[in-house]
Amino acid sequence: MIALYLLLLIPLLAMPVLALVGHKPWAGRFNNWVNAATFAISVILALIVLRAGTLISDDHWWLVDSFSVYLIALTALVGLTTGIFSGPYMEHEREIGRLTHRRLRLYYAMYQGFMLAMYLILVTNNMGILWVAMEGATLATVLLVSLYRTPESVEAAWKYFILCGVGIAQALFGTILLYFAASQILGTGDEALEWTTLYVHASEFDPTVMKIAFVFLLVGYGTKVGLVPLHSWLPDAHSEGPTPMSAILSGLLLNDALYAIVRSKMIVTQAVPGPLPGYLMMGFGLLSFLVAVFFLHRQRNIKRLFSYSSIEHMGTMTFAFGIGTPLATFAALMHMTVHSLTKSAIFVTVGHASQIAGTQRMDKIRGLIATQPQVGWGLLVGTLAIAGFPPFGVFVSEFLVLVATMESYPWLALPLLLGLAIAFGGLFRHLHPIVFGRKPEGQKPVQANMMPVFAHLALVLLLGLAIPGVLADWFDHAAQLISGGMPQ
Amino acid sequence: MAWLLNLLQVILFVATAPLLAGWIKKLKCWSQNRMAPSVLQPYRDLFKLIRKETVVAEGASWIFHMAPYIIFSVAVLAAAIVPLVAVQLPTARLADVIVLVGFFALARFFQALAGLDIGTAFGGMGSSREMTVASLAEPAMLMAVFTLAVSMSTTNLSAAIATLLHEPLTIRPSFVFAGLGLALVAVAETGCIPVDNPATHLELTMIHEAMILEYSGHHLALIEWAAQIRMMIYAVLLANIFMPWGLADNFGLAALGWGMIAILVKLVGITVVLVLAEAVLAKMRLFRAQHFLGFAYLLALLGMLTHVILEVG
Amino acid sequence: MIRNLVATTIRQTRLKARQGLSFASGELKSHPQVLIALTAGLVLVSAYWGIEGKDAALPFSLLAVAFSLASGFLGLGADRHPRLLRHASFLLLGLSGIAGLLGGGTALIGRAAVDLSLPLGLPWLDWNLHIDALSGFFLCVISVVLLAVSVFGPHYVREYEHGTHPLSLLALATGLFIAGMQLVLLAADAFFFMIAWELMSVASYFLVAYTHEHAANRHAAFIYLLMAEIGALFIILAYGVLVGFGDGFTFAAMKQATLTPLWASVAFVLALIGFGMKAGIVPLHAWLPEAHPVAPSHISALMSGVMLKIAVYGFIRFTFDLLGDLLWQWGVVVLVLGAASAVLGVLYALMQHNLKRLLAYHSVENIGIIFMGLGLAILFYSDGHPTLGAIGLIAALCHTLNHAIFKSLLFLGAGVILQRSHESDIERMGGLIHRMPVTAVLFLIGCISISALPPFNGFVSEWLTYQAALQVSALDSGVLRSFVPVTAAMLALSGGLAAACFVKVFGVVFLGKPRSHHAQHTRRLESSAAIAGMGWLAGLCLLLGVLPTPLVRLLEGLTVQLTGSGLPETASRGWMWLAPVSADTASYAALGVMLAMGLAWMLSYEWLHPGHEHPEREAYPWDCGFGALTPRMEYTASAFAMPFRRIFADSFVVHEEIEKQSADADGLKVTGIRYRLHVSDLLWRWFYEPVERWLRWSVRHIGRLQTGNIRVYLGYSFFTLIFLLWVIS
Amino acid sequence: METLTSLYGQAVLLLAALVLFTSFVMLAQSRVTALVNLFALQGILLAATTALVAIVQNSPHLIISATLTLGLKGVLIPLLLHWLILRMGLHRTIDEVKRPLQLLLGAASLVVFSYYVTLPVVELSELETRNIIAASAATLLLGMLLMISHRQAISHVVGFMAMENALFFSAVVSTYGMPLVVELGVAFDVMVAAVIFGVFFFQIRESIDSLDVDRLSRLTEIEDNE
Repeated sequence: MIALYLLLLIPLLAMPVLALVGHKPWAGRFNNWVNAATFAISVILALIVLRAGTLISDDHWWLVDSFSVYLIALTALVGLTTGIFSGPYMEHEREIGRLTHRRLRLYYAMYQGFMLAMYLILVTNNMGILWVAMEGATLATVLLVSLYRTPESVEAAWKYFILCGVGIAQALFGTILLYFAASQILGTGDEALEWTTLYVHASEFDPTVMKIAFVFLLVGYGTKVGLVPLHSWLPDAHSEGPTPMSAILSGLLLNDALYAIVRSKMIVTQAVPGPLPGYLMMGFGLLSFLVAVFFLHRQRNIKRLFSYSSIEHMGTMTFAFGIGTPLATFAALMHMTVHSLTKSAIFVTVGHASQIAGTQRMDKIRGLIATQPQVGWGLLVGTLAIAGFPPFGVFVSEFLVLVATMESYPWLALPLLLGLAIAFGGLFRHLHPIVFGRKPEGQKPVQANMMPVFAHLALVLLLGLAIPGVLADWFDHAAQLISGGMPQ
Repeated sequence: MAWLLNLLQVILFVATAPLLAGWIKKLKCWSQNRMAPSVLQPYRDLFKLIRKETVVAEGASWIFHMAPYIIFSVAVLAAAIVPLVAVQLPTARLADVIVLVGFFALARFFQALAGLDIGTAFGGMGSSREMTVASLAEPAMLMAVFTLAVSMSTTNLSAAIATLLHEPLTIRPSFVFAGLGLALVAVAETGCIPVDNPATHLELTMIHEAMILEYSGHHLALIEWAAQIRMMIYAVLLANIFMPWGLADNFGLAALGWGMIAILVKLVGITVVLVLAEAVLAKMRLFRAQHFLGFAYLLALLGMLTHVILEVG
Repeated sequence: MIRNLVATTIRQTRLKARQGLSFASGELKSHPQVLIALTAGLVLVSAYWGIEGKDAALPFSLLAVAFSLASGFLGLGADRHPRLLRHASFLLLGLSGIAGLLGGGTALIGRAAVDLSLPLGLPWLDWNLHIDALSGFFLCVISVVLLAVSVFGPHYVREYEHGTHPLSLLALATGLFIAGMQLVLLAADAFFFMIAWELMSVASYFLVAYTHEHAANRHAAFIYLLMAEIGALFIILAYGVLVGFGDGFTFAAMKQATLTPLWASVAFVLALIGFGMKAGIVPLHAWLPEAHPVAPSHISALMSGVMLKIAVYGFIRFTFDLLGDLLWQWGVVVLVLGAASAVLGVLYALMQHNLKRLLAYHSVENIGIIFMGLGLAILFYSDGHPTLGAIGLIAALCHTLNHAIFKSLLFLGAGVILQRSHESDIERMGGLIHRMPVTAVLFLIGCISISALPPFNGFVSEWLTYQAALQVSALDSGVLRSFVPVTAAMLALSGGLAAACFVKVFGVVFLGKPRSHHAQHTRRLESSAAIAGMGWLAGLCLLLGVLPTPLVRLLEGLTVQLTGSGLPETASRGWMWLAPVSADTASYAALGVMLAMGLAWMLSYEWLHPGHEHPEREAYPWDCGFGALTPRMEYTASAFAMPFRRIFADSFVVHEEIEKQSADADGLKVTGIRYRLHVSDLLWRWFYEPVERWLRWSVRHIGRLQTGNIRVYLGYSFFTLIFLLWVIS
Repeated sequence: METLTSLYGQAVLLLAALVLFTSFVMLAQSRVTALVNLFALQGILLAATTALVAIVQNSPHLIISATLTLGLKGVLIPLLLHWLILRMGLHRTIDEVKRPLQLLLGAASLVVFSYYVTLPVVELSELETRNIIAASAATLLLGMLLMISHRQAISHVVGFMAMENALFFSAVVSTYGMPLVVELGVAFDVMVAAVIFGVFFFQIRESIDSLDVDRLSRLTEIEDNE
C-alpha cells in the first residue's frame, strides 16, 4: 500500500520541483532519478501483487490486480528509458535553439504530470477518477505537442486538444450513465463507481443503459486509443511534438486508454446479453487496422509513418480483445507489452535519425547504416520487430492473434492477412532507402544514446524466445480475469 | 549364348547402318531419275574419311576432340537396346526407351557444344537450330512412346514388343496415330526433308550440317556413321514397334533367319515410303518446323487419347 | 596432339582434384590445434554413435545447429580479424555439415523418430523438436551442400575483405540462415516451426541486401522480404486451420485433427500458396530471380540449392504428414502448377543473359519438376494406389537431392566465373575453357546433370518421374488417365529446353573466343579450395547418377515411415537395377550403361583413331571461307535463343528495337545499326502490376480521409456516435 | 409533499427545457459575444438546477458543486472569454453559419433521435428525471454540432463547454450528482482546460493571425497533385 502511495506521490512532488528547476543542466538527470525511483517502486509493487494477489485498499479507492500491475511496471520502465533518452535529446534541441528555458521547465514538469496521470489511471478503482486522470493526461501532454510553437505544432496541439476533449466528454457521459445504472441498484454514492463493486453486481444492471454507456465509453476512450475514424489527431500530435513525447504517447497513453475500454467492457459484457460489445470492439479494431495500413504507404514524414503503425497495432489489440477468447486476450495483453516497448524504441531511434538528417522528411534521410551504424541498425531491427518478425515478441502476439481469429472467426483472418501484408510493404518500401544505400554528403553522426533502444529490443527479443514465468503468470491471470478462462 | 547373340546383333546393327543410308540414297536417285551410286558408297566414304588427314581448327578445346567419340559410342549403345532381329536380349534390360531418348539427347548435347566450340557463326547457328528442333521433337517422341508404354504397361522396348508379338493380331488405332507421330519425329530428327536437307550447300538453310562444318577426317567419319546409325535406329523402331511380326522370340536359327528377312522387308518398305515423302515434299522454313512437330505431337496425343478412351474405356 | 591436349586436361583435373582433397587437410595442418580438436571430437562422436544407435540422430542434429550458430556468432569478430571468418567460421560450418550428415543419415537409415522439447516459447507450449526419416533426409540435403560451401567459401570471401561491407554481418547472417533451415526441419510444433522459418527468411534477407549500395539490390531484397512475409502469413493461417480443428499447436495434435473436406482443402490451398511462394512455383516465383543473383555466390548456392527444398519439406510435411487423407483435386492442382513452373521457368531462363539470374530461373523449373512428382504422388495416394504414390514421392525427393547438388555446383561455378572474369553478362564471356579448364569440366558436369542427360543424377530423378507418370493406367478416372501423360510431355519439353539452355550457357561462357576484354584477360588461377568444393558436388552428381539404387532404397524406407507404404513388391531391390515397379515394366541399370558407354568409347577410340602416320593438322577455322574470324562474328547468346523467342513469343513481354544511323537523308546508306532487346516476365504484367495499381488506387482514395480540417474530424466522431447509437437500439 | 414533488418535477423539466433551448439558440447564433453570453446564461441555469436539486434532495455536497458551477461556468469562464475577445479584437467578428435553417432542423431531429435512443433508459427511472437524460444527451450532441458548424476557435471552446454543461446537468438531475471527488476533479479539469484554451488562442493567433480553424489545415494528407 505504501508503495502504491509512493508511486503517486513521487511524480506529484517532482512535478513542481521540475517546473522550477527544469532548465538547469542537471534537470534531465534529476528526471531520470525520479523515474528510476518510481520504476523501483513499481517493481516492488509488482512483486507484492505477485505474492499477495490482487491489492485493494481498505477504502476501495485503489485497485492493483494482475491486469493493471504489469502495465504499471511497463509504464514505469518506458517512462524511465524514454527519460534517459530525452535528456541529451532535449539538450541538443536547446543547443540548436528550438527550445527556451521556460519550455524546458514546462517539458519536464509535464513529463512528470503525464506519468502521474498514467499511474493514476492504472491504480484507481473508481471509474470517475479514471476519467479525471485520462483528461489530466490530455491536459498534461497538449502543451508539449505545441512545445516548438511552429504553426504545424500549434495546429496539431489544437486538434489534439479539441478532439480528445470532445471524446473525453463523451466518455464522461458514458461514465455518468454507468453510475446512473449502478445507482439504480446500489444507490448513489462512491461504491456505485467503484470498479470492483460494479464488476460484482454488473449482471443486475439494466442492459440498455449499459449498452448506451458502452457506446459512449468506447467512442470516448477510443478517441484516445486512436481508433479509426476517431484517430485524426494521432498522427499530427505524434509527428509535431518532441520525439520523447511521441514515444510515451505511443508507448503508454494509447495502452492506458485501451485499458480503460477493456475495464468497461469487463463490466458491460456481464450486463449486456449477447456478444454486442465484443462485436463493436472487433469492428473498430478491424477498421482501424485496415485503414491504417493503407495510410502507411503515402507518408512523407517518418514520425507520421510510425504513428500510423501505432494505430494499426492498437487496432489489432482492440480486435483481439473484442474476440475475447482466452487465447486472443492473452495475445492482446502480450501485444500491448511488446508493442509499447518496440514502438517507444523505434521513436527514440527515429528521433536520432531525424537529428542526423536535420529533418523528418523521409526522402531526405538516406543511408543511415553508412552514416551511423548504431542508429541504422536500430531502426532496421526495430522495424523488423514491429513488422512481426520472429524471434521478436510482436511475432508471438500476432501469431496468436491470427490463430485465435482462425479458431473463432476464420473468414476474418483474410482481411487480417491482407492488412498485414500491405502494412509490411508500406513500412519497408520507406525504410529500405532510409537505412541502406550510400552515405549522403552533409549527413553526420550525432551524439546518440542507443542504450534504451537496445534494452527495449532485447526485452522484446526475450519475450519472443521465452516468456519468463512471472510474466506468463501475469498474462494468464489477466487473461483469466478478462475472459474468464486460461489460454489452452 | 544370349550375350553372344546380343553382341552379334549390335555389330550387325552398326555394320549395316551405312548400307541403309546407301540404299536410301539409291532410292532417292531413282525417285529423281538420277544415276545412283552403289549402295556401298557410304562405306567407301567412311573408309576414305578415316584414312584422310584430320584438320582441326585453331582454338578448338578438348570438347571438339571428344565429341565425335561420345556421339559415336552413344549411338552404338542406343543400337544395343533396340531389338533388331530378336527380342528378349540381355542388353535391352540395361535401359528402357526413355533412356534411349536420353541417349539421343546426350549425343545432341555434345554435338551442339562442338558446333559452338570454334566460335564460327555457322557452328552457332547450327547448334541453335538443332537444339530448337530437338527440344520440340522430344515431347512428341515421348508422347508416342508413352502410348506404347501405357498400353503395354512397360517402357522396356523388348518387353513391350514381346507382348505385342505374343498377343493375337489386333488393330490398335492408337498405334496408328502414335506410329505416324513417331515417323514425323524421325523425319525431323534424322535431318530429312522437309525439316532439314543434308544434301544442301546453302549454309543458311543448314541445321545438322552447319554444326559439323569444321569437322574433317576420322572425326567426320565418326559423326556421319553415328548419324547413319541413328537413322537406322529410328527405322527399326518404326518397323518393330508398329509391325512386330516376324521378330525372333527364341534364339533358334530358323527364328533368327525369319527375323532377318522380316526386318529386311520392313526396312525396305519404310524407306520407300520415306523417300517418296521426301520426293513430293519441299523443304520448309525453319519457323515452320514447330508446326510440323506440333502436328507430330498432336498425332501422338491423339494416339494416347484413343488408347485411354476407346481401348480402355 | 589430341592425346596430349586431352591428357593434359585429364591430368590437370586429376591434379586439381587431389589438391582439392588435400586442401582441407592442408588448411588444418596450418592449425594443428584445430586438427586435434576435430579428431578428438570425431572420436567422441563416433563413440557416442556406437552407444546410442539411432537415437543419436537428434543429438547430432542439435550439434549441427549449435555449430552453425557458433560459426555465426564467432564471425562477429570478423571485422577486426578477417581470418576468423575465413578459417574458424567456415570450419564450423563444415563441422555443422558433418554433424548434420551424421544426424540426418542416422535418422534416414535407422528411420528414427526421436522427440525432445525445450522449455522455451509460450508458457503452455514448449519448443518441440522431432526428427524422423523425412527431416533426416532434408538435413542430409542441407549438409551435403554445406560441406561444399564450407570448403569453397574461405577463398571466395576474400574479395569481400577489401570491400566496405562488414564481414561480421556476412558471417552472422550465414550462420543464422543455416541454423534456421536446420531448425525448420527439427521443429515439431507450428509455433517453433514459424520461428525457425522466419529466422531463415530474415537471415537470408540480410544476405540478399548485403551489397545494398545498388538500388536494384535493395529492390530485390524488398521484394524478397515482402513475399517471404506474405508466404509466412499464409503458412500461419494454414496451421491455424489445423489448430482450430485439432487441439493444440504440436504436430502430433494436428495429425489428430479431423477436418471436413472443405476445410482440409482450405488448409491445403493456404499451405500450397505459403510454401509455394518460398519454393518459387509459378506464378509466385517473382522474388526468386531477383534475390538469388544478388547474394554472394556461395549464399546463392545455399538459397537456390537448399532453401527452396526447405519449402518443399514444409509442403510434404504439411500435406502428407499432417493433413493425412488426400483429395485427388489437390493432386491435379499441384501437377498443373508444377508443369507450368517447369516449362515457364526454363523458357524464362533461356532468355536470360545474367548467369546467376538464369540459374535462378532454372530453380523455378526444377521446383516445378519436384512438384510434378508430388502431384502424381497425391493423385495415386488419393486414388488408393499407395505403392505407386510412393514412386512419385521418391521421384520428387530424389530430384530434391539431385537438384540441390547440381544447382549448388552450378552456382559455385558461376561464382568462380564471376569472380575471375568480373563479368555477370554471359554475352561478354567466352573461351574460358582455356583459362580455367578444371572449372570448365566441373561446370560441364553440372550442365549435363541439370539437362537430365544420362548417366548423371538429374536423369535418374526425371526417369523416376516419368515412371510414376506412366502408371496412370492404374487410375480410375479416364480424364486423369489422359491428362497425366500430357503433363509428362510438358516435362519432356522442359527437359529439351533445359538442354538447349545449357548448351547456350556452356557454349557461350566457356567455348568460342573471348567476347570482351575481361574475358580475354581472365586470370588462369584456379584455387584448389574452389575446385575441391565443386569437385565434391560433381562427384556426387556422377555417383548418384550411376548408383541411384541405394538412395532409392533409403527413400523407400522414408515413404514407409511417412505414409506406411513403400514400392510394389515386384520392384527390384538389387544394387544395380533400378526398377521401381517391376523388372518387366521398366529397368535402368545406370552403372551398366556407364560401363557400356565407356567400352564403346574405348573401342572406337582405339580402332578408329588414326595412327601416327596420319597426324592431325591445326589449321585456321574454315567457316565456309569467311576469312578472319573475330569474336564479333560469334553466335551470341541472344541469337542462340532467338528461335525459342520466336516460337514461344506468347509467353514473354519482348521489347525489341532497331535503330539505324544512316549517312544520307533517305536512309539508304546505313552506317551503323543498334539493336536493343529486352525480354521480361509475362507474369509481372499479369499478376503483380494489377495488384500494385489496385494498391495505389485505394491508398490514394483512403488518404482522402485525412482532410486536415478539424470540423470534418469532429464530424467523423459525431456520426460514429450517432451510427453506433442507432446500431444498438 | 405530493404537490411539492410535482412542483419540483415541473421546475426541473422547465430548467431542462431552458438549457436545451439555450443550446439551440447558441447553435444558430453567429455573433461571438452573444454566444459567450448565452453560454453564461446556460451556466447560470445549470447552477440553478443544481441548487434546486440540492435543496429538494437536501444533499449538501450538491450545494458546493452548485456554487462551483456558478463560479466557473456562470462567471469566470465567460469573463475570461470576453476578455480574450476584447484582447483579440474579435467582438465584431461574425462567425456566420451556412444554412442555419437546415442546421436547426437537423438539431431538432437530433433531439428526437436522442429521445428514441434513451427511451428504454428513462422508463426505469423515477418520475422527476424522466426525459432529463434524453434532453442532456441531445444537449451533448448539440454541443458537438455547434463545434462542427462554427469556424471560430472561440465558438469551439463554447461548444466544448456546452457539452460539459450537458454532462453536468445529466449527472445532477439523474443521479443527484457524482461523488464529490469526481465533481472536484471534473471542475479542476474544466478550469485547467479553460486556461489552456486561453494559451492556445494566443499561439494560434501568432501562427495564423486569425482564429478561423478552417485555416488550420496544414497537416493534411491530400496532396495537390491528386
